[in-house]
Amino acid sequence: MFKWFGRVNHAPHTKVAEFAQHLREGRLMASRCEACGHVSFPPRADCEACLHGAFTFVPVSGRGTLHTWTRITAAPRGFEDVAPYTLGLVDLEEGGRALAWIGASVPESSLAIGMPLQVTPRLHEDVEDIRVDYTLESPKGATA
Amino acid sequence: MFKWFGRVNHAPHTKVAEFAQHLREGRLMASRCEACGHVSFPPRADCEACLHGAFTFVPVSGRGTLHTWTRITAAPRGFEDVAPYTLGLVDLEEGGRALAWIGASVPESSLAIGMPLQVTPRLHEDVEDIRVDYTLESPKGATA
Amino acid sequence: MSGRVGIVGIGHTPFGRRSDATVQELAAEAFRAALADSGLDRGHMDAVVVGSVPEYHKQRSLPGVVQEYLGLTPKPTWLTEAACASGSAAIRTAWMSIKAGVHDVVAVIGCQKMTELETAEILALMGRVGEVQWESSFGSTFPGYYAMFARRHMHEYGTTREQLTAVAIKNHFYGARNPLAMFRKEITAEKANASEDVATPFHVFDCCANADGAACVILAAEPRARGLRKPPVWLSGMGCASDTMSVLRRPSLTGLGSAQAAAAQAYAMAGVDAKRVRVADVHDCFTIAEVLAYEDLGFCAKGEGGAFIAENRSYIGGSTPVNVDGGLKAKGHPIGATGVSMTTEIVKQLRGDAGERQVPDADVGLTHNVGGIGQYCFVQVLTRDE
Amino acid sequence: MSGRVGIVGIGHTPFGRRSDATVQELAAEAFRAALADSGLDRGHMDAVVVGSVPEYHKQRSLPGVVQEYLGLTPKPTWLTEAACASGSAAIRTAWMSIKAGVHDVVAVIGCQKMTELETAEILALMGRVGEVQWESSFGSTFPGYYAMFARRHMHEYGTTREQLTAVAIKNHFYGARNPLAMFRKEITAEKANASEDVATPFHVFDCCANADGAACVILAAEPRARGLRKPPVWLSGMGCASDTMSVLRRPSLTGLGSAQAAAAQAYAMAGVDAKRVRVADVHDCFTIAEVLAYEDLGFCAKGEGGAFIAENRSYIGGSTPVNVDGGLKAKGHPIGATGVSMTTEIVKQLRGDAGERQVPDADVGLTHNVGGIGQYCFVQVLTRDE
Ligand SMILES: [Zn+2]
Ligand SMILES: [Zn+2]
Repeated sequence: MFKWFGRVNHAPHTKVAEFAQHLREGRLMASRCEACGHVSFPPRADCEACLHGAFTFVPVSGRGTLHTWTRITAAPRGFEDVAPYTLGLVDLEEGGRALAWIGASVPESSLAIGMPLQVTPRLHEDVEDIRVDYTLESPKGATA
Repeated sequence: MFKWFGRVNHAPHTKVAEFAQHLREGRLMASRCEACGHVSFPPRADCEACLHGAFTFVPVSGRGTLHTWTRITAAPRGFEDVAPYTLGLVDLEEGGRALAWIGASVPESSLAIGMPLQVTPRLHEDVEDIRVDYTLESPKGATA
Repeated sequence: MSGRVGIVGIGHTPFGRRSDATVQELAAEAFRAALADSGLDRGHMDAVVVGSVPEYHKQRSLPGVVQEYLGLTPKPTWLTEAACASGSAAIRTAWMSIKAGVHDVVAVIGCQKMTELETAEILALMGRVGEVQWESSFGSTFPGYYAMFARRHMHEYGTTREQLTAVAIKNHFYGARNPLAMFRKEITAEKANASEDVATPFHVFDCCANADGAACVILAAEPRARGLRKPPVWLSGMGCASDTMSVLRRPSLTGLGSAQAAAAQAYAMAGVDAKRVRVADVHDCFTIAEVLAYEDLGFCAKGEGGAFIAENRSYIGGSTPVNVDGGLKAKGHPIGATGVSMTTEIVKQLRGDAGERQVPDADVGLTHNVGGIGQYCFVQVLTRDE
Repeated sequence: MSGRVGIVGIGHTPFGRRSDATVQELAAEAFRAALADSGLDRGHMDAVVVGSVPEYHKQRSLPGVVQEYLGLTPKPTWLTEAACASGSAAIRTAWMSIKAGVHDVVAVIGCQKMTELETAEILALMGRVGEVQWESSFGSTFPGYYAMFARRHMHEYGTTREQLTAVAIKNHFYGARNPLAMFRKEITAEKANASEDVATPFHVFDCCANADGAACVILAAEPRARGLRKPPVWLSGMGCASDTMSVLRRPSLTGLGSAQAAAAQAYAMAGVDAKRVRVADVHDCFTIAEVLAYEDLGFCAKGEGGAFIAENRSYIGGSTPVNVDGGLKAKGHPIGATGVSMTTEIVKQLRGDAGERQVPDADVGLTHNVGGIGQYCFVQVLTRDE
């Protein structure tokens, strides 16, 4: 089911495929190592701390702050007709980062490194196949 | 103009591009090193004998004998709808080899290693773009 | 450095269709197993060399992804490619880095995920397997090249269709006994000969299959290699050579010049000859390729490869057991992983850990990993301490 | 072997759009020039290591094609890939093979033909330049990553848009003086700033261009390296390190951990520090990348890279002249050729053969070749005999 993830998906086969199912149901999940308890976002099947190979999914808040960003004009295949779009990289409160589009609740003129943002699951129903991803939204508008 | 060469062409840019123009005009050409006189077929811009980088085209007879062959059933992209086809590899009288389709003048049942074959330039006019290549024909039918 | 280089850990995923994992997840399976086998931990790795063929992955520049996933940054890493011999090229590179005194302990990871590509992409790649300027334009294919080798070998030496089939039967016989193999069923001559034509004289059962998988070996300099969990297996003879890309310039189509030259180097370095080899893993991408290997490696005389298999001489109990892990034919051929997989099998044999596939008295082993249609060949002679 | 490894021959094609040649024809131009430069002939080559990124070529498994075309079969050959640092990975591999005593003389050929691909193919490749599982799915691009680095650097250190432009102006200034460069015209700040947006804050003139080209260096073991046509330039310090593939796991975005670690290794091995470097070729794939390089290599303190270019300190006459061949920015960036090209430039400088671009008293030089967005970095310190 990981082929659901992203506008263009190049990695349909993964041990963390269930992440996409959770996202579809509105949950943002990290992986938690069954051996040492280390939590990773994005999730990993194999622990980054101890390389153990068993994990469970655990929910994360998605709260973070903007680390850096860029507005992409020269877009790759699959993104030509949606450019320009703005990518933000956020540092997450519970560790790890997320790279995603800045969402509609955040005017480009308001972007500032350090500003709080909310990683927000998205189910795109405007397409024939199931497609899920997440956007970076203003915390107050995250549930809108 | 080397993009004319072959049913599918993956190497449009080459210093021996003029080979395709000669082929179009019915001439099968080898390269001749301007330094040492070594003749190569297929042509090379840089001499295989001395690595000198200047050459001229010289005609070759295209007479040869069958070294080995195979009938391809599982075809790659661009050849799906013309399979099966039979590839022959011939040792040329003047040195070098040619790999090409066995032509219509040679019944598959007659194929035998060592049999004489004639490398025969072909201009394909059944397509919109110019396309040239060569086939391996029975010597007596080569000019038919 | 004048000391030897030993293999101190091996790991190997199941080969086959792995629709459950990314390529880095496969790499982690093999690496974790090799670490456990060696008793070393991640921090001991001085570098990682990745053997893989980039065209098959959507993920570009694999070493970076693997290195991050295994948690090995900022240690050096890079990829080696030599077509189907990329795994052995990686081992050779790691071996040189240790011989040079640059590194002490190096992990080599061969990995490939081939089944993610769509049919159209595979057909496009297949169409560019040969020399693209003068050959691919006529629709040459990978099986087609080896089929032309086979027909010429049949012509010159009287090799038969039945002898080719016997190679497939043997390798599936052993594949059925290898829990890591993709195909684990024995086959009959009837089944093989009834399979679809690919490129005459080849049927489907003359050809190995695309697969996903990873294999890992950990190499260490001699002093470091001792006192670990298992006794080291030594890389005692290392050969590497090339032959032409195209069949248009290839001196002979009934043997691989690269394999003959690489074998001569490896035997000379190890101080052994072909008769001393007790077990070998050779590159049977097509049935004829194993026949050529018997001859190129000197297991039999030139032209006698067909008789060699017909007389069961490459079975356990024969003069030189070959591909008793199933070979590429039954194990599957995840390109970059294949060479590393060969080495893990010979290490198992030399350790006496090969179970029902164990070759008795296997103290000298050999791997023969061919790139493309013989453009590259890497030969390793492996030995153990008495 | 404890002796040094020297560069005894260099060759370099013009970089740019080479619609007249196949990739092996480009390789032959560079190899022939390097042979002539060294006075050696083909028969002296013990092996060839090819540095290239396979995805850009229709021809698969380049070493086989190059080896045949150069007439070097059956000598060993294979390819190394480390994204944009593939050329330096090849040099490092060749250096190790000589240090190991495996080979005496090795040719390294960096080559890439990028302009044969159609726009659709380039867009598809561009879309997979990052980590594909978590990043490419959002439309990340190569300029986009470095643009994010730039914005963060501006935020933390006050680096300015004008300072980035100053890097481009310098490199085009020198490119105009390099007959092998793709772009041979000086540019103004007005022209650079008026160029199209790519990924804010980058315009087109912040980015290097795809190109075709090849470069070759011939390496030899110390005794062999002496007495040839030119005095050898020594590979005195060799560093190699990695950083994470993804920006999601990257500790810092205002410097490349791989470059810092590789530089430390190279300086330590050569026994020099950053101040001793008289001339450097660094990996300016984007303007910010050169600023990061100043800092990562220790040419200036952390955060002072912007001032370093603003004060002209990387021009000839400044404290450390950088990319006086035009850099990737003006020379063009035929990926696999780039690292090898850097080494040829530093060899020219240390020989005193750089013409109007000659840095006075250039006796210690450095190359800094980055793969991808810092996944790999290879640093070489080169020296000459007094
Ligand atoms: Zn853990
Ligand atoms: Zn000549």
